[in-house]
Amino acid sequence: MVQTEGIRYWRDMRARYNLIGRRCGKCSRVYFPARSICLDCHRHSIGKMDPYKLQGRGTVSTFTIVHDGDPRFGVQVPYILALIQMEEGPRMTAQLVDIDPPQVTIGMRVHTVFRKIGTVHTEGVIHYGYKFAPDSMPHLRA
Amino acid sequence: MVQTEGIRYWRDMRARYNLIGRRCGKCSRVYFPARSICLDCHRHSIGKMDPYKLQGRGTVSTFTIVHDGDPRFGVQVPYILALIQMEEGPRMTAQLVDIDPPQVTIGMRVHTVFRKIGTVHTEGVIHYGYKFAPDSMPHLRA
Amino acid sequence: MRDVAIVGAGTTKFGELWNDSLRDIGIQAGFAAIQDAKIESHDIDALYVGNMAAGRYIAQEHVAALITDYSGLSSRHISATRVEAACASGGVALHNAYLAVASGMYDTVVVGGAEKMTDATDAENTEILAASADAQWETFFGATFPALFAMMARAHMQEHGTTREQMAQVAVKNHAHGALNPNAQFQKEIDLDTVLNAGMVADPLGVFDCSPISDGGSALVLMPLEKALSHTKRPVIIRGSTIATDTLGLHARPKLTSMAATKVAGQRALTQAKKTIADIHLAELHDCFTIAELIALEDLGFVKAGEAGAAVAEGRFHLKGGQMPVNTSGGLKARGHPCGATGIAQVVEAVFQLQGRAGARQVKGATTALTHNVGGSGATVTVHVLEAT
Amino acid sequence: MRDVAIVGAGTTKFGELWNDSLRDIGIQAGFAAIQDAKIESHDIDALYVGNMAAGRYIAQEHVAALITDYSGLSSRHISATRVEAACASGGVALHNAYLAVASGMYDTVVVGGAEKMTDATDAENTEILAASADAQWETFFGATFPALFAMMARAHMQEHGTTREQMAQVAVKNHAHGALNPNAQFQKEIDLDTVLNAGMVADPLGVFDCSPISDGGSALVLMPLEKALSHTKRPVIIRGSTIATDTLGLHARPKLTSMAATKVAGQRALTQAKKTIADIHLAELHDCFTIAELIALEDLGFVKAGEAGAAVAEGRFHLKGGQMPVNTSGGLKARGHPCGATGIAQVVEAVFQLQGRAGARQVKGATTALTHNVGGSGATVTVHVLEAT
Ligand SMILES: [Zn+2]
Ligand SMILES: [Zn+2]
Repeated sequence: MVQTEGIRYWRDMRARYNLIGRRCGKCSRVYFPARSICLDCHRHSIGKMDPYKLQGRGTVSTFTIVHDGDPRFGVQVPYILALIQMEEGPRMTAQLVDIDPPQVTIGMRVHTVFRKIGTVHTEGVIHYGYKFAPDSMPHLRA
Repeated sequence: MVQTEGIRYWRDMRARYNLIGRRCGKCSRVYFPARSICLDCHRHSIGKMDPYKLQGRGTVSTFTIVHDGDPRFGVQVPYILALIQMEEGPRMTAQLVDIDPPQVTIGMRVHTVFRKIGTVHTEGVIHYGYKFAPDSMPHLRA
Repeated sequence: MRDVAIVGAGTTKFGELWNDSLRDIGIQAGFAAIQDAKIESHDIDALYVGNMAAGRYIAQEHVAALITDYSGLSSRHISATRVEAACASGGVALHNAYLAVASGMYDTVVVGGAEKMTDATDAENTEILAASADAQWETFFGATFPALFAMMARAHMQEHGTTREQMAQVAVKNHAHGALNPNAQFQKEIDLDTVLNAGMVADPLGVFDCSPISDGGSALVLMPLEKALSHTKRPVIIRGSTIATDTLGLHARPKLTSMAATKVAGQRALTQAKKTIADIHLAELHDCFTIAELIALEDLGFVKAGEAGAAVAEGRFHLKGGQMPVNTSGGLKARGHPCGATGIAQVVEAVFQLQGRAGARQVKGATTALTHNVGGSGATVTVHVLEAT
Repeated sequence: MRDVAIVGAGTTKFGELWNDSLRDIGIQAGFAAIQDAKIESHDIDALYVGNMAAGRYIAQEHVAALITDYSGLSSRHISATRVEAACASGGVALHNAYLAVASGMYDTVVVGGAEKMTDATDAENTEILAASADAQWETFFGATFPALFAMMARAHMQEHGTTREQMAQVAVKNHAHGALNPNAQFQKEIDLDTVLNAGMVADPLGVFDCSPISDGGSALVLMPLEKALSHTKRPVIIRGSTIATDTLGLHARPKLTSMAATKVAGQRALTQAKKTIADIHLAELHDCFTIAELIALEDLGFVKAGEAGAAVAEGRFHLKGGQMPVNTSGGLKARGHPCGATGIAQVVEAVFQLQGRAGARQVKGATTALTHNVGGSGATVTVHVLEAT
């Protein structure tokens, strides 16, 4: 039984822990996750895609409440998944926490929090990374 | 983690347990595993590929001693894998048992024995099927 | 480029095909198309197979060789290619089979799609389907396939005022069509309340907004048009065949309420076919989720952006009384969605319609059809424009 | 059909690329070829990707869209196709890219192959590679990939008197060549005893009879010949491009000491190229195991059946002093064998040779080359015949 799911994620660990994307040195467009080639500048951007740390602030572009989850990560359903429009430009896929589903609205301001993402159940590896919490709400959970 | 390895094999269980292949009603060529279309008669064979039970006797066409096994089935290495030329015409891939590797020769006569094939370790399902033992040797193991 | 035509089409029933393995399904589909085309094995030069994930479903890669072998074609050592593009595997296989004939290298090409999904559990299917999205930056963070389309749905509701009821009408329509299709997985009409009251999968998409897990296979036989005309009474001409791509991750696209790849693939296919959208008499669109059909209707230009929900609710795309029937086969929703087969099954339906043999589903006088097949959340889209002779 | 030429070729280093993911490898290979071709992103019409098993290695399907996206080509919505044919995925991708250009539909096509294998354990690799054989009737009964070739080797020894030493000479030769290739996984010569004394994997094949587990990617840029001639000084023409299939299971083939698919693909490619085997100046053959190179030499007609072992031992296929060098790159054995990349990497080597830029490995005056890529135990074989301009 192939159990490689846990293996490859370490390559992105630093980017995931510290929100490190890239900025195109030619047009200044910011990417997260990192890209080595700018979608606008193509070959002219190669070698100029510098690491760029996002501040972790943005707004909800859209969201869903997931009732049937991916079994790999042992996440409790239902959970809120959203696309977050970051202030620096890119959009990110992440879970929303510290808020109840009925309170979520498109456009609401959110910021990153560092949390457990899930466990690869065949290996017991625990993965960490960013989720987002609402700016206006008190942090209900640690 | 996808664990489907155990699921599909039941479809072939009867064929595997009872050596049921097919015989082309047009040219009499025998196939194992079963085919619904004869490689020689093509569309003229469709609907005429009747079930056909092999007697389980044949000779070793070639063989190998496997030292690095497929991890799924929990087979103890080394084991002997062979292609067996059956009396009825088809050739089969199977393990040789009740014989030590140095005693195996191409051309030796063998017959089927019903054995455990392996265990799908994520599910604990035990699969059974045919292996081959030499005609001339006493059955050393049950 | 040589003009290319379809001279045979066939399909298995879709649904839970309990007794059949992937190889059984692939052979049955291919044989149905070959019989329909009235050709012999020795006429076949090449085989194309669309399949999404046999490696994960049944630990079997090398699927084109497998189907070739069990179809009895290995003794002729024909060329065989397996293509994978998530749920667009079938459409991408057809595009490449089309190029293979158009190039002049091969004269008779069989192209099929097949998937065997019901051996896996629901949870395993969720995981396998998620592999069509970005495993590292979407799936890892909890994105499932329904979740991605649910986020598009909510954005569409926000931007255009699309309602849950309007989305649900897509399901009602396609089940009504599926009830007329003897090969459909679901052959029963459903009402609006059934869709609205079903359990949620990814809010706002409920169980009846989602296409099912299915087994099935479909196949076509292609020839150069000139040869097809002397071989068959009513070949169907492939006037346009295109693939367009977009970012793998939904988050990386400027717009969430539209698929750029659908727009581009559609425009390119119409241009190639020298047609406009007004020339299309019927369409098979990729309704993996109800919202997907609405977005496709808008992106292809059948309606303006934001108007698909109301148009479907008005009945414009119904077989009965509609102006331009969509998914007469039942669509992915009711016909079923064995991923690798879907792009081919859509064309099989179009061929039956354009040849006037769609039975109770027949669209009278249809001569031009469009098919639209999506991989992932829109990273691969194929469009085919088909015309009767 | 339009004549098709190669105007750019590039590759990553092969081996354990610890820091690089599949998407990194794919981009690097593609970019190397694009740079070599001196084209811009906006010139590219379509991308073909050969990949065997990303679905199982990294839970990621839809690989063509992934590579397109991260290469920055999604913003142009180009056509993209992933092809899978086990270890022949690269060769089959090239054949389809060739048809795409030959057809007249696309003018500039990038075709790459990539695989990321070293993230998986050896046992996982054994299992994933076994998915290229018949999962139900070979793998289930204990067949591994080395075991299938070991059984061919023993049959060859029995029928032709081929010896373990002769097989081992293939490894010695290819490591000697690999030592001259800065992109090879192994760049060190080995001696005969090293091969003979290595641990057994599947008797009579030892560790040094087997190609390694590798990461790597390779890519080519194709254009119609006419355009290529005005774009590039020395394009390499694809004179022959073929795929042939055989039964998926080794047990179902009449002969165990020969691959019918190699014979057929080779003959068809030479016929298409209007060449004979005597016209070939160098070849890259699929030496996934040492016995495979011997069988390929015989099936392609470089030597008569049963004579390859002695011919290799005599040095006929060595770069230094041989008449017709085989696997100057080091072959799968020493260059490495990232499955999806191999069929493309072979052609990259041929292009470098035919353009006179193979450095220390240069075969002087070579104008015609042949490449041979095998999927599974011989169920898919592709052959390409290439000619310098
Ligand atoms: Zn830029
Ligand atoms: Zn027969």
